[in-house]
Amino acid sequence: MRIGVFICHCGSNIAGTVDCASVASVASTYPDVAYATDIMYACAEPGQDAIIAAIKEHRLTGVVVASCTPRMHEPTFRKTVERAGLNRYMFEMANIREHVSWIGKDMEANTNKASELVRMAVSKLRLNRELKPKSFPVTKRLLVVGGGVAGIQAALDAADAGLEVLMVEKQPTIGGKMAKLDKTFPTVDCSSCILGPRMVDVAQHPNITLYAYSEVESISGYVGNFDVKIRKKAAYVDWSKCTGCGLCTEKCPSKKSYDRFNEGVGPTTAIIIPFPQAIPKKASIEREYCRQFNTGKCGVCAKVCPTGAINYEMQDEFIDAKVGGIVAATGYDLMDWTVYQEYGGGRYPDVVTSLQYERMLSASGPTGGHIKRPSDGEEPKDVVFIQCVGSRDVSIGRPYCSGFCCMYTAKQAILTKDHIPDSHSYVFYMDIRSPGKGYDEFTRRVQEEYQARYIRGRVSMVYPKGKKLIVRGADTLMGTQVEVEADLVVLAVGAEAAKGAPHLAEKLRISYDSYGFFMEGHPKLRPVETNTAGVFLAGACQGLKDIPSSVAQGSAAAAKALALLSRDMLDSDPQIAAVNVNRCVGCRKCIEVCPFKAIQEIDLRGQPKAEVIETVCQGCGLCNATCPQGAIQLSHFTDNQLLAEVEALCRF
Amino acid sequence: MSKATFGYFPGCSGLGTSLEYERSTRAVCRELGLTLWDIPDWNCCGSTPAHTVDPVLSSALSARVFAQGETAGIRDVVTPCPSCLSNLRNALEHMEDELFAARVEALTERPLEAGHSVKSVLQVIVEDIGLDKVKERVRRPLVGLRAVPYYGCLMTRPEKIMRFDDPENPQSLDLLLQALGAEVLPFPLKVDCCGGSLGIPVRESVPRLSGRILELAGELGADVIVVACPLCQMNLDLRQGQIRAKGLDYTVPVPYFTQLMAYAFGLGDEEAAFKLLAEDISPAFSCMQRRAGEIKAEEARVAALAAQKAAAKAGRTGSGQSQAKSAGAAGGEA
Amino acid sequence: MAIQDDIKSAIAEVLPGLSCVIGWGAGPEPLRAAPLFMRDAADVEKFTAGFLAVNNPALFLPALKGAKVGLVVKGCDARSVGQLVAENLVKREEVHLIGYPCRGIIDMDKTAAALEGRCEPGEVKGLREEDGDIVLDTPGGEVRLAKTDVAADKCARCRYPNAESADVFVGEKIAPVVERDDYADLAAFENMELDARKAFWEMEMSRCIRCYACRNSCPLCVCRDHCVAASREPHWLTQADGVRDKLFFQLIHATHLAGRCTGCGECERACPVGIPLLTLKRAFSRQVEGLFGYTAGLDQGMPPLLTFKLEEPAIKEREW
Amino acid sequence: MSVLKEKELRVIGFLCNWCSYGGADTAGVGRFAQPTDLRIVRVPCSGRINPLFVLKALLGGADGVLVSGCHPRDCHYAEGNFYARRRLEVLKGFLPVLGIDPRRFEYTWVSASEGQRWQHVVTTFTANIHALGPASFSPEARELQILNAAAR
Amino acid sequence: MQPCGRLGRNLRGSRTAEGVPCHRRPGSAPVFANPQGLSPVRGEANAPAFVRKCKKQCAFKLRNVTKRGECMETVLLNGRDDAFIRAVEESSGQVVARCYQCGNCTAGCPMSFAYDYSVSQVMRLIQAGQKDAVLSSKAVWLCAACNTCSQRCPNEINVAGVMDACRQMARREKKFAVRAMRAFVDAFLDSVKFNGRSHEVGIMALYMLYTGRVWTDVELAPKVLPKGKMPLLPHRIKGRSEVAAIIDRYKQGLSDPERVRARLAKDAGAESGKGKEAVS
Repeated sequence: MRIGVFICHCGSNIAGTVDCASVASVASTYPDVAYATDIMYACAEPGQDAIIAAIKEHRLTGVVVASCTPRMHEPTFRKTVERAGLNRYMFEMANIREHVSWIGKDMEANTNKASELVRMAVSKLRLNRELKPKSFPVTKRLLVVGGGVAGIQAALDAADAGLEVLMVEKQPTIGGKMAKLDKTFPTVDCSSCILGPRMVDVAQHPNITLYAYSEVESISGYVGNFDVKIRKKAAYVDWSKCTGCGLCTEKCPSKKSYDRFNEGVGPTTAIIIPFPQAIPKKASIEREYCRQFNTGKCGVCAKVCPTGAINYEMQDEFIDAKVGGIVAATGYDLMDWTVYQEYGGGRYPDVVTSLQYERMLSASGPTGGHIKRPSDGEEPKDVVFIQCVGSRDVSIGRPYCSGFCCMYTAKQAILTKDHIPDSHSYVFYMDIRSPGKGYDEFTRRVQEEYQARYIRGRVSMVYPKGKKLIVRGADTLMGTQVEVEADLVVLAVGAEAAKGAPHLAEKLRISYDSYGFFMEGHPKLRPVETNTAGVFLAGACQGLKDIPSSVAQGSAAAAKALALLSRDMLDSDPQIAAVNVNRCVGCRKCIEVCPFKAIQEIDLRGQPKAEVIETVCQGCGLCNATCPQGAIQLSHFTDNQLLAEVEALCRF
Repeated sequence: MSKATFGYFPGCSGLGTSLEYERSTRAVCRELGLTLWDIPDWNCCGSTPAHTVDPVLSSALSARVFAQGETAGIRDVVTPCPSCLSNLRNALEHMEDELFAARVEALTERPLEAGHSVKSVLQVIVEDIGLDKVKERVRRPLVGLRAVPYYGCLMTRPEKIMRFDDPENPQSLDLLLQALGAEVLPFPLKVDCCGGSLGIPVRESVPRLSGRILELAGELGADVIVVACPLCQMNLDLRQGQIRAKGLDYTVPVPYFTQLMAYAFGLGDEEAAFKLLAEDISPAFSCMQRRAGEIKAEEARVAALAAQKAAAKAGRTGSGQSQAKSAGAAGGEA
Repeated sequence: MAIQDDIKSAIAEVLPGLSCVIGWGAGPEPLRAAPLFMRDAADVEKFTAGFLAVNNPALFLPALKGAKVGLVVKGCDARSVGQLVAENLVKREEVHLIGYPCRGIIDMDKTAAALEGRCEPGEVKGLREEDGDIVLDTPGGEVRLAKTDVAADKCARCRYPNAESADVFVGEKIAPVVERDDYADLAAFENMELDARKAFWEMEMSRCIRCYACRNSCPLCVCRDHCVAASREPHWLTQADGVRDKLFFQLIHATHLAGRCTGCGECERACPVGIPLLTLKRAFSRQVEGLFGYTAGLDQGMPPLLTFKLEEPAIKEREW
Repeated sequence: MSVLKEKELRVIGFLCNWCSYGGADTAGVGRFAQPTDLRIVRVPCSGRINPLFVLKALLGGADGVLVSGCHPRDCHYAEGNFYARRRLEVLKGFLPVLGIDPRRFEYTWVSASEGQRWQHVVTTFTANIHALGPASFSPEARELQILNAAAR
Repeated sequence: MQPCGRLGRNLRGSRTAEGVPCHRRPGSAPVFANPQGLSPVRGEANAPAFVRKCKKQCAFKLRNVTKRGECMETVLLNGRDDAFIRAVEESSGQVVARCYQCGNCTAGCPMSFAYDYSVSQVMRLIQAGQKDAVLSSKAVWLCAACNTCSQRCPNEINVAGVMDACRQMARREKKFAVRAMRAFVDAFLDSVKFNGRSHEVGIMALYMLYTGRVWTDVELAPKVLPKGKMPLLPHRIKGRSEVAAIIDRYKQGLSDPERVRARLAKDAGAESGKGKEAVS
């Protein structure tokens, strides 16, 4: 075996604290090393060409590159090695940047450590074998989880490209949070006017199958061949018959049920159509408030329904589907702001969240577009907006900035002026974050043209006095405590991941952070991909962002999915387990532990043996660690290869 | 020390301006079966002045209180006054740090064993005794009394050290007053500061801070503001005249919660010591009686109406058997 | 022994339906019995049980897979069968267990020590069991030894003398010697300092002649024909005669048995140079019993290291 | 190839590729300084680590072995770290019987975003190993001593 | 802001591209510092030498514009007093850099109305190391220690603790911005020192003595005396000498951290020394 070792300088990132030349010279003394050198930038074009040239010149059969983390450039160098004619698995990397040069300044120690890591890589490479990927068919169908603006964009882009799309939305209608908005910043154009048509496109698009009021029950399989089980929740209304006429919603006697879509601003009936432009425009029954289910006696909606669509005995249905890729676009939810007892903790009716205020502003909302104080229904004159309620607050575990509250509060201040010309809006803020195109001009306009009074300081307390709400805040620019007698207080409540997002992440087998946001492949370079092949992210579920960014990510995720599913066959990862039938005694331990059920028992000439289903095996190596006689070995991470790395470090 | 006996630290104001709190606390504790062993030769905990000078000094004074308690075998101490509670509790918490304990010992020159604890009387009543026991002892329920609970700013804060109820929206006093039968009005400023010990040196602080509390209570139509802290009581009750001189147009008596408990338990005037209050409480009680009467009349009217309706329904069905039943029911109700 | 005859009749009764019944018979010398494969009535006559029945008949089950086999089992042997069944290495319906109340078995090292000077165990001509003692007929006259002095260690801490899972049980069940195994032997071993223990194992392992008798006598070592000890793929061990490799083989054996070893002690009994191998296995058993409350051989389902729970109450993770 | 005399001890780390190896990278990207003793072996999953690798390292002269995988429920392969948690906990309880100080082996869970936590884990673990000093398992030498002693 | 249409220079004098409005309003008066021409104040800032000797000696104050007659001297930031910052942080156990000036403490503070600097401004002054401004401010004396600021601080800073630390430092450096507050505290402690317990009448007497405010709360006397709620004679406790000793030892500085730390080290040294013989 003739091994080539290339020590990368990475500019000064590595060369700064590692003597690359001496590492190369030490490497040349290692067994089977035919050629060792150090190069300035291995991953750059000239670097790769130098490697290819060296392979040809010194007839190398294996390459070790000591540079940065394999998680970033292993694919790059594997392609390089392949271009030079070698099998891409006759290649190993030593991470001498993130694990050596960047974490210590001691030149001597770093150089010694780098040479030892190279020695480990060489000793592993000497046991590498050529691996050929097999290919398997791809299901050309995409699953989009979540029907918000990001999900809609992803679905439409993918469907327009000819891909078959399944969309699963938890609520009875798609549209997500954007559908609840009255206007959007910075252009203050009507939200349902720009979202409505896209929602209709989704409903009418031949390639898109929409499952509203449904959830993903379970996901199995692997990239290109996911088996998804979708639970269609019982809406107790047969949607094939329902025409969305809304007769039942008028006649329903239970008038006191919580209106989830309108954030509980006004009471509503048990059977509802969320909002006029809902897609699908079908009624659904909230079991919790429906008298038929609670007392067993009612049935008014069944009687009045012209098409007889009501069916109280409806059960959840399950639909199984095979899909090739999944886009998670589950969006966000407002955090539970009632932890702020000093703002009333939900006890004062006139302290509302920004979304509730948005529903009051909306013409299709419960108050028909008139801003009314929930306590007595009068029109408020002094409206106070409080920013950063549940954002940038370490004491309640929400240190991050939610990103879009400054902008929508400015918009709400403009709308308040439009709806109530003689009203005064006060905005308590810490810093105005308006980074987008035309954003800062928008926040300037609200202060200059619409006379919104911006006060730089947090609010310490809100308490009712008579009919008014006393807002006790501070103006740090003036350096004084300030008070405002307000009729209505709107809280710009911070956002967090949608409820149930961590649960979905476990089904998708992607990781998530402590706030429930999904973990992207790389924060800068792979924002819409995840570490699990075939699963993509779009919108606020990956990290809070406003509508333009969410739409952009929707398209990006669709593009990524199209790239994945454009090929008919996908190469399987050859780093999977393989059974040596001579050593296997059929003790079935590997079958017992395999998380993916990728090993089955076969009968070989009367002897029970284990066999790996290559397309299902993910290469975790659990079977390899469990098999007593080492009959099953994980290619590229066999026992011997790992043992070689350990032996390279042994002192005695 | 069994669970129902505690070491008792009355606090200096108990001898003077909050005599009524002291007397009613002892009476109520005796009534609830709580034996209080006075800490022998207890000294002042230094209150706010000491800990504004130096926490080590206030901890040293508090350490002597615990040391005196040790001589009488007292480990668990209870005190009515939140200011003393704050000093004593802070002393115990901070002395867990070795250097701080050494600095305290440099002043007291009396080493202190571990295992001490200190609670407020309100906390013991609500948490250890329990409200149902309080309800059992109520003979004269305060039905018709509109009370506003006022906790003050020391009893529940800082949250990590006091560890009692919710620092922003405490409920224990509210529940206690409801157990006594009173109608408790939600009071948003229940943890706002009354001015504390600034009454004397900073003359304009109390009229402004306590004024705001009295004004809101007055606006809500409260008969009484119920307090649990001598400092707050002095600022709200004793100085109410001064505040009225500055423009407050309400008069709200400010009894201690233990006084109301003594009254509700049917104890004598001596124990309730209402006459020691600066603002006379009798108008509040007359309001209470009047409103209680109204409530009773209202209940009677509703009951009569219900009985009428039941009788009418029974008449319509006409069957003998149900008549007897509904008649019996109606009889029971009337 | 009366019970011997009852067992013989039990064997004879079921023998026709089975391809063979495995028990114990006379061995190379009076003090050593040997496994006996009974296929017909004549063989049944040679059957002997009791104090000398040291071998674990479960050892032969995996090889006889497919045939219906009968076993005469002591309590510990039955647990070995139970574990083989739990890991479905053996089908329960292919095994017919005949149990009997076991009162302990002989430990040859202890007997040799007890006979110190008088004669070699090999020279003993005969043996009689008289309730608590055994009487040896030696060239120098009769020697009476208390059973408890010469019985195997495992019998002093025996919790399951009666083969609970036996199909047929001959005789009455007897009370277990102890209620709970408190691993006192391990505790005694752990009184030594860490370095002293290290030196102890170095000394013991330097005496190992690498004959693999321990592996070959272990009923759960079903893959003894493809053992990693002698393989280059994977290459855990070199064939060098160094202490490190010999100790590492014992660690391989112990880790393979973690959560599976029933403590039958065959490995220690079979070791020609008497290395206390059971200590390593019992260390793992204690750890597994403590963490997962799983005792091998009592068909409590899949061994703990082949499954998991989302929440592990017993495992206290280190806070950094 | 050996450790720097008096400066380093032999500390071997088995890191799962998806979480802990990523966490070590994040620590590197964050330039969080760490002692240089640790040498990292990358494995696909903490479930891939056979306890024998740890024993092989400890017997082969490692002064400390650190295994790190994904947090439970966060494993890329869903169940790998659950098995690892059981096996490594059983191993940790077994080491004292062999005469190896259990503090020489630790297993923990570090996710790809926890660079700071990884720095803390490595620094603390390496400091503990330096406190324990070099391991003394050199059976080859001991065995020769015994044979010589026996020969004399 | 209508562009003045002139192709020319913007405020900084660099040429402006076509169409970019240059912001100089034609004909506006040049803007100079210190428009009112008030007498500059003492401070380490870059004021000329003659200014520094100014007798008015009013310390630098980030003053409220609402208070007439004060002006703001430019603060020389590298004149920042790091020792002061470290002292406050060590005494209060807080990291002042965590404060991002949100103003929640100022908003919640009941005594804000009486302060010269709001609570968040005091925090800002500490961050900027302005020792004189902090220690001579009235705010640290008027704080009622009600903990509202610490309870509601989004960065979990114990602001009350920081105010305590500054007040203690001001007391040690004899800077009493609010004389009445100091007098009341001393009166209270003297009464405790004298009787072992605080005695209201005694405190009032001492307070009047120290401040000369003889009419303080006189109108309250008729409300309490007849009810026996204002005992004239103090309740002196047996252990009052011990309490007095505690207060005296404090005044002698026996509890200073450095002194106690040294004694602890010495004891530890002695112990280990003793301990070492025992072991070897």
